[in-house]
Amino acid sequence: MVTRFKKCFSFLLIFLLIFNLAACSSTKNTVKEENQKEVKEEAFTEKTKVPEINLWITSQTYDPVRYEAGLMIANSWKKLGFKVNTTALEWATMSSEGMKAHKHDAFMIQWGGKAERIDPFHWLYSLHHSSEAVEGGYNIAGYENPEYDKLAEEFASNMDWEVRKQKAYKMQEILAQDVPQPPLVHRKLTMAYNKENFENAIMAMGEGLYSFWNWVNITPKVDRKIIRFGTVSDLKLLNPLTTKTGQDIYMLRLIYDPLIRIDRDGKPIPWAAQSYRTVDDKIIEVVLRDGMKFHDGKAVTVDDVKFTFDFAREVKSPYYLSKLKKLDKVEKVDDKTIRFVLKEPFAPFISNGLALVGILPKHIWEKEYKERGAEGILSWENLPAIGSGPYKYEYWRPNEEFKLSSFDEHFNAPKVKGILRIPYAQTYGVVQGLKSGEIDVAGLNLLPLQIEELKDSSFLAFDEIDDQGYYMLHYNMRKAPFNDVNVRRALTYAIPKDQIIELVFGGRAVPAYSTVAAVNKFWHNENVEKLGNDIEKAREILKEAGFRWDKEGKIYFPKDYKVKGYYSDN
Amino acid sequence: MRSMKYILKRILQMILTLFILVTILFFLFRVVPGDPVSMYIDSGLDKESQELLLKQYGLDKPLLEQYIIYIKSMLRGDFGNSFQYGKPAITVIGERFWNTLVLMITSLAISLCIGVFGGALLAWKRGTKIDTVGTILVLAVRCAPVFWTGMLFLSIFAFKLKLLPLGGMNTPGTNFVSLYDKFFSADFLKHLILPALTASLYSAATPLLVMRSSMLEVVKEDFIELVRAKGVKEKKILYKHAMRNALLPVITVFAVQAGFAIGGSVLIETVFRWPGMGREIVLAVSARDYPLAQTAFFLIGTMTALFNLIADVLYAYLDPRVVIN
Amino acid sequence: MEDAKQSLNNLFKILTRNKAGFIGLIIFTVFLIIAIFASFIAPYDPMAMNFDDNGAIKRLQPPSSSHLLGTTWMGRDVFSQMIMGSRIAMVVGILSAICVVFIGTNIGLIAGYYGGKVDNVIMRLVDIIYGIPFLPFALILVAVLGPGIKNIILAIVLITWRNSSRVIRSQVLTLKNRTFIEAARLTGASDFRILYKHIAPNVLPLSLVYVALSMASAIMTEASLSFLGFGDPTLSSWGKILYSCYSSQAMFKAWWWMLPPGIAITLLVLSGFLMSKAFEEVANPKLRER
Amino acid sequence: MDMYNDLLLNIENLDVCYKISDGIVKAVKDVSFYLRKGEVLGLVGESGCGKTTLIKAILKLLPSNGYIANGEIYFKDREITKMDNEQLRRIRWNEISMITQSAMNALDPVYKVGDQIVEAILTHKAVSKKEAYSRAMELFNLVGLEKGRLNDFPHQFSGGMKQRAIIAMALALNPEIIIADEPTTALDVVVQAQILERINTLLAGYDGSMIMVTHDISVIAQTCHRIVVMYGGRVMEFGNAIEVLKEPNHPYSMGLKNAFPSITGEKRNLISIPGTPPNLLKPPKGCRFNERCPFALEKCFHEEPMLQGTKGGYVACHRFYEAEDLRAEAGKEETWMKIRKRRVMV
Repeated sequence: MVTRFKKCFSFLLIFLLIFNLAACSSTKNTVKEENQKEVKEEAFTEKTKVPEINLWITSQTYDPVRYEAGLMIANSWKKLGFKVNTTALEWATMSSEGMKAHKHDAFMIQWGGKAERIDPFHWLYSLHHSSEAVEGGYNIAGYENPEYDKLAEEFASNMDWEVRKQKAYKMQEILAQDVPQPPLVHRKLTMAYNKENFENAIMAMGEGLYSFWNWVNITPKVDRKIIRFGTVSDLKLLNPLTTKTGQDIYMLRLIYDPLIRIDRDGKPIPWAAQSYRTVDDKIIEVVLRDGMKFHDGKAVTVDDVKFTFDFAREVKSPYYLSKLKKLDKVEKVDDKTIRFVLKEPFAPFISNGLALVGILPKHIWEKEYKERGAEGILSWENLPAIGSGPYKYEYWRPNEEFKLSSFDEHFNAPKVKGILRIPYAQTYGVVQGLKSGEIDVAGLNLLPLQIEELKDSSFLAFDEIDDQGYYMLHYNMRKAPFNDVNVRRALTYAIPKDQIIELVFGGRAVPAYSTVAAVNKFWHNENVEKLGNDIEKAREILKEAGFRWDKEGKIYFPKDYKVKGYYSDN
Repeated sequence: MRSMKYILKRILQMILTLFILVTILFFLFRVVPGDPVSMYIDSGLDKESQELLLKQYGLDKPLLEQYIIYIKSMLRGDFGNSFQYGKPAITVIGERFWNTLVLMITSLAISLCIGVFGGALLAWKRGTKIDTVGTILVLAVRCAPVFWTGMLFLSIFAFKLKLLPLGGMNTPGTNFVSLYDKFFSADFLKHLILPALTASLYSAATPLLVMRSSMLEVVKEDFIELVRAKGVKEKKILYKHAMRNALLPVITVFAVQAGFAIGGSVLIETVFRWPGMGREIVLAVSARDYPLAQTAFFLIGTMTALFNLIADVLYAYLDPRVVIN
Repeated sequence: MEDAKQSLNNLFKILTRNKAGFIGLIIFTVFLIIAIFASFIAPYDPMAMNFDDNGAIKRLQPPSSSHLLGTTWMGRDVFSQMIMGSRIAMVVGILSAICVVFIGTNIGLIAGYYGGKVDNVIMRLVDIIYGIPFLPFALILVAVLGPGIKNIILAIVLITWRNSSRVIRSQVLTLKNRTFIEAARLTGASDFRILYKHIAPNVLPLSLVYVALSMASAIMTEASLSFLGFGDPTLSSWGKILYSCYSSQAMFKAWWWMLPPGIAITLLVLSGFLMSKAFEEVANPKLRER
Repeated sequence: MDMYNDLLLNIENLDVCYKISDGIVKAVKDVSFYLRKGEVLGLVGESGCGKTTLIKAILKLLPSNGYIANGEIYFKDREITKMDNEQLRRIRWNEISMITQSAMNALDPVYKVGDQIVEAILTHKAVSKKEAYSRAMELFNLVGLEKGRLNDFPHQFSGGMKQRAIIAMALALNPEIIIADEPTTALDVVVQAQILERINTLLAGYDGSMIMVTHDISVIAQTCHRIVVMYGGRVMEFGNAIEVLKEPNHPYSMGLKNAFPSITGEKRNLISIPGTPPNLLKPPKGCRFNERCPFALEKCFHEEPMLQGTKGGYVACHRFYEAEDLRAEAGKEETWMKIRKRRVMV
């Protein structure tokens, strides 16, 4: 009895191990290789075989959306005869190997739709200009189209918005045809707040309730005038020179005033500036607003402004520097007026430079700089953070609370008395907090399941706005087959955008076709070619370009194959 | 005097272990794919700023030089600045450290109590239903993944019954004057119950089983019979003699368990959103925040080593037969 | 070969005679059979999304006749995921247990047998590895090596061999001065022969204790790593099912999604535990009465 | 039994059993004897004959699988087997104390020896700790140990010292009965002698009774008034010590006597009894000694011998009436060799 059992057992054990090892490792199937030998005569050679595509997806843990969407895309591509390998990578690995080193075949990331990107410089220039196609640059796909480069340069340097808009339209058209890295979908941002306690909440483009305009407009309806704001993670650091994450920046820009702010439609408007004007292509003159004060009572002067720009560049603040690349020098004209001289004409300097650099109080930073030196000042905690913004820093207990109170002497003082920012560390905590009334506003894009959870809470208002950021699939044009425009177009056509939206987003997203979001009305070009959801069209494109399939449906390059890099080559 | 020498020797050994640990970690982290900078490309770090940041982090220097700098500054008590938080890693971890410690100590204390008294009870009731059911129950808890037990508790006590909070360390918006205030407020204790219970149930099982078998061994000893012959009350025999003697092997096991529990706090802290060191390690590793992860790791390693040391000393104290040398 | 057969035979005697061991063996065998025939048992592709007749995705459906354990948020069949997950658990458990004990036993044998400097160096190494917090370190190793089932096994093996090696070593120390070893030495047997022919069979029961224990701990570790998001993203292991449930905010709503993986892990780990208890009684006969 | 006012302990028809996985072991069967005030009773027999079980039964210290199946134990007029735990507890040590078999492990290793003596005193007497401690010092003095060693832990004591400490402990409450369970077996010969001497001197100043359990018949000769000879869980012979030793009525007693140097000093060869004690799980039919008895008759293998009165007690032997002849036979080595042969043949 025992022996028989033993025999069965050992058999099972060995069987299992072999079976599972085979199942777990993706070993090549020998049978298929033999088949390929047979069809060799028909010139389906190894050489003409389309190389396998390595699609990097994130782990489900990091982002279920990218994970699921990635699997669906891979499935769809497989139907076209491509061999697709999905590899899940940690975000840190993917960002350094893909975003930075550009060693990928294809991977997906989600580009944030921050207010500063409403001017589509980021989308149209940074992501696609050939100068950015180097390691660490934004042009991840390696898109190097001279025709496009020319348009992009004009777009960047021309100060006339109408001209820029025309260029932008043309660029969007080209990109939609060339598809170096197709945008996939925009999320529908859904955020909730307590409408019984607060009103006038503003969901702004790209940022939802995180928007600066929300915090200066939201108005209390009850006696408790401090708004409690629940988020998923705590702030990291409050030193504006070294900050990297969006969450920090959202809070910092309430404390520090820039000269210009970007309004809800993406237009730069004077803020700490009384007015500004472009003297010529390279000079911008700003007049400082009267009567502004820092939170410690000292007046904001032109010297502070000049100091900020000079100092940030002197200590090499990574965050500020990236905004001020084109700045040559800052000149004080008089007590109210200051001039920014650029190295070359650069239109987005106002919206992406002046609008993002908060004015630092010279008297504080100069003193600290002396004590700490260039390196020390970058690792300074900067507590309490003193700026001139509509909110002033009250206290910060890491992982517990962060409190801002309104700065009543500000020219655009907020309606609430303060903001209590509460980090919950996990989304269900925020959702439960919202439900129980523990918080008034959730800094969270609600997922369908969460919306369902909250729908019975009648005191909540749900606001919705399409995200101007999007999920983007980055091909690598440095590698075959992505160097071929027809392959890229076919692959893009094969992406089941609508299905992804339905299944992965539960319907709470819209397809993206143009590089500039539809919600960004001023810049968005409606009339671009809309690639996606059409696997038949994809097959057609490949067929027309001469691609061939063997008996098993595997795809091969055309006979006498010549790479066509751009749509204009066709 | 001899015992002092022993402890000193143990501490030296501990330092050596930690040093090697730190070295391994240093190089491990540097061969991890990914760097702490490229993750912020999306949020607006262009290529010049990336290089600048790498330089500021000291990551542009050769590996060996980085290592020497790291060890040198560590000897000065400087663990470097956290990449994410911009401030000294030890400050960042310090805040989390106490949270972890409070949770750990509480749950370890509870688990020791459960282990010792539960084990004694099961041994005392050997062969009865209590023993059988108890042993099975304990084994089941020991074998269940601790994060799953935590999820179960959360769904039952927090979500369904709404008795306890859903996680975190205190109700958002509460103000505490001092650390003492924070750790002894009713609100904190309410938040502590579930994570501490989950952790302690899990780490109680091994000491409990050891205690049980150790007790079974001890009650067969001659001296127990003599004590009984002396007419000492049964309860007193149990507590004063049987348990006291059976405790000795439990101490050793418990130290190992404690080390394990500190490592396992990663799971508990993740499930219960406890702002502790374990969770910070996971986040730091994901964000490639080397200084922070290394510091947290160093602290956890130190705690593990300390627990072992304490256990050894405690053992020597509890068992007069052990002559330290 | 005869020896191996004999010892395998003994192994079964041990397990079938001891009540706890027998229960453990049964649980293990059941899971093993499920794992082997997983692809036949699982009614759906575990990663496939399921749609109803109207083409709508079946989200979070409670158990029914078509989905025995209901569906996940993405409309995947929990039952199929569970079945396929058993395969991963088995591979992780068995492979890492064998590796761990193979390494641990050999190192223990060598350290104990040769003694002196070799022993000293090895035992210091073991001390150091004992000082390493297990889970966080495994986590970093997986981050270094990249997520994937092989790397998880490797990480487990790299750390847990310490446990068995230390115990095996002390067993060898007591064995090597026994008369039968002395006798073997006098007949001029080589070290290798003495180690593997004479000493090794005597530490085998102890090694088996660690095979069973390592299996349990490996399964637990894999689940934990998966739960922390460092698991193999392409496989639906039990730990990952739990993570998906946890992270999709459905843990309070979909008990059918949360309970089965936890129960399965518990049972399989328990089986390892029970089997180890049975082996322990052989390795240490003093325990038998308890 | 009421007629003996000085009767301290009276055991009647006691059966003690152990439940083990293979069945029930009747470790003590139908044992009766008594102990008078001031008397020293010797309990002899080979190892495994039930001596230890018997005395454990007296204080109901049997392990959890052991139980008293039948019979009564009277301590003075009280029935011990019917007592509840609390009543028993009060009797233990206070009235019946014990010197255990292996002093090596009889002291709790984690407490100081002095504290363990104090514990015994405090358990039964409402005195202060200090008083108890001074009593302990007194006792240490009595057994010849330095009082400073009260503060030592058991592992710091030698075997002999531990035994003395236990003797001191046994005397602590002046109990009416001290049961000494082979107090010297675990010790080396020199120390054995010292301990025995110590016990003897102590007994001189002690007015209580004592049960001395031993397999060493010479010890009995030195100290005991009465003797109980046990074999295979049963009493073979009970009587006045001197008389039993001089003129044993049971072949087993005769054999035991042969196995030890003569108490009277005459020179003769030591003869041991061949064979081993019976398996108590399946005790032999008839007389339990039958297999090893050189004088066994057919009857001895079928019929259990009745207790028959002797001068000072009783004996359980079918051939009791021939005792005198058997004694002469038993003195010869060949007699015992016979059974060895017989056993081989069987």
